[in-house]
Amino acid sequence: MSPLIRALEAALFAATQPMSVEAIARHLGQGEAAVREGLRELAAHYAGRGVELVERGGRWHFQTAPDLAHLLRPMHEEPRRLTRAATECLAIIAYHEPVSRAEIEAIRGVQTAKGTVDVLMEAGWVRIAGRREVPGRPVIYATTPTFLAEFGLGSRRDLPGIEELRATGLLDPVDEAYDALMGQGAVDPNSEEALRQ
Amino acid sequence: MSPLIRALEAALFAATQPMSVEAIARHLGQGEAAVREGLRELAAHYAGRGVELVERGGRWHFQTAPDLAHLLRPMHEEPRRLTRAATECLAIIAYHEPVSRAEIEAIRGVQTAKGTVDVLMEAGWVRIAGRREVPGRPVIYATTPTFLAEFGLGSRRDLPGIEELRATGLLDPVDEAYDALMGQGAVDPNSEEALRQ
Amino acid sequence: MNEIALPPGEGADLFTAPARDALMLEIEGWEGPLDLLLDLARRQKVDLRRISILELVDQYIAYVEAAEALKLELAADYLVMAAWLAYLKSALLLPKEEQEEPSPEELALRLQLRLQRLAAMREAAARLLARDRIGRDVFLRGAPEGLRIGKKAVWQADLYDLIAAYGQVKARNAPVVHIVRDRKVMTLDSALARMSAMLGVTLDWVELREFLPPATQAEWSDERLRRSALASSFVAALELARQGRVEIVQDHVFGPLRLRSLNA
Repeated sequence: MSPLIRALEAALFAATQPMSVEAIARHLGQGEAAVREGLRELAAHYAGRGVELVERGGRWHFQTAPDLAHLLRPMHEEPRRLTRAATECLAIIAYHEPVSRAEIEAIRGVQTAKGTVDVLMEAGWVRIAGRREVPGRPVIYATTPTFLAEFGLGSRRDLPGIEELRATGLLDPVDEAYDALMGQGAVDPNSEEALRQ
Repeated sequence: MSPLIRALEAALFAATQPMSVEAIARHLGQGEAAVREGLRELAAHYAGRGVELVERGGRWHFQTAPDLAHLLRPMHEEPRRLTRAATECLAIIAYHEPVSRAEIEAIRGVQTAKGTVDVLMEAGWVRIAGRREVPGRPVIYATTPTFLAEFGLGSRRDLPGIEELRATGLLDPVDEAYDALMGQGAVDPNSEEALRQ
Repeated sequence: MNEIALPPGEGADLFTAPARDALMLEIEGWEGPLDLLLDLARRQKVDLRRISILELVDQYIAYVEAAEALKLELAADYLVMAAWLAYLKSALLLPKEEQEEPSPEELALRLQLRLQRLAAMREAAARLLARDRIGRDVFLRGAPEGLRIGKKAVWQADLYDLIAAYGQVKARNAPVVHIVRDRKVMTLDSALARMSAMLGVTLDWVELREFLPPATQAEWSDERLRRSALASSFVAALELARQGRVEIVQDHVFGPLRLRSLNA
């Protein structure tokens, strides 16, 4: 492989923009005819490979082979349901933002894995909104405009208030955690009847 | 040219960062063994050309051949020069990692400005690698794959002279080195004489 | 250990007057006393394991004294090091039996080990910088097309999930049932009725408290109920005044409120 071809290959690889024959010749201190000849040779070498050397409007550049374009695009998107922990976390951030992880845990009443908030950030719904100026300077989280858009909210004020949640029955104790808290002994006999129906 | 080689070539040309075998395999939907084999073949093809395929810290990327630096430098902005303090810090972290700030200072004999390690972290060469489980739990620092890539090191074993430094105990703390010397029981009475010259 | 010393004489002429001047010019160049010591040690032009510590101490102290003679301001740590080295030198010269722990030989050896380590790292740094660096010696693709790597998880949740989750959190952790203890109160209506009835039978000024049911009655003995009655009676008095049926006077702040019927 000739020194000129090597130099051409390196220069075009490292160039941030397509280069004209004149510019290449000037940079490499070579005659334009030699550069033109070298470019043809280099283009022939790359023909059919994964990368091609092409001329567009008098300027040369490397590009990946057009038939491999699908390799450069994102693979496949994998829809996944948000876990319950993550959903609760998101809800708490939305209702209480800006809020630290410790505060989220205090509201959830359970430890919250770091990964849970990471998932929300990965989804683009939650961002770091700075640090709380208290000892330890914990990171505080808030929601993003993407969150509002994807959840169909004009603003955070559109989130239903506590009273509205109560009215829709969403504050009714429905889960096991509540039963556990209340203790099985405290179950109203009527409700057991109801449950057995 | 096999489809896998073409795909590898295109993907690595297009990638904005060095890629691990796992990442390439995942991206191309290929087995890691096949990818590894393909990388070897591709690297062999590029050997001696103006562009080379290299492995740095387990990640692969294309770069221009080092001997062409003089041709390409004029076309590129020179990276920011490191201060002596930053360079020494970087070397100490690289050769001793993971290492705490106090350990860096013990070697350099001067306090290290907070900004010095920050500059190295900002450059992406140094990361926080946890805390040393000693009183005070100091943060410890280590280098990154980016550091290896940028300094042309396949792995930390390629750090210049590291084997020799290790063998001669020059990477051991002074206390250990002293104890090792004393432990040999080879205290030559002449040496004490010599010191008093 | 027997490598520490230098054959007598060698290196002794390295610290001559011109060298000292040159040294002074570099005053800003050193990063602390250890750095200066290393530089001085190197001027002995021998393997660092063979330097003469006594020689080094003399050179360092000479440097510090010269700096003082030139009225150069030295940082405190240089002077601390000078004092320590002077101590080390005198200890090294003392007869062995008068020495304390740690021995001066140990201190000298430790200093030498430190210098070796600093020198090793300085050389390593230089070799590191001499490597082919990306952006300086080798270059990456200037305009990569970019690659979106790996699977992209598209997280799904909707507003219902969100508010339902919040509801559950609230239901789980907020006090679920508010039990307000059944507490007796005097309602405003009953206070109004009672006050109206009492005002109908007198034209005199009557203090507000006199409208309250007497505490001697068992059912009104509860202090909290009496406070409720007082509050309701006060509001009832204001209401009657608004209607123009009573007038209210208060002689001083926090003084007793007195009422008198207007439409007798």
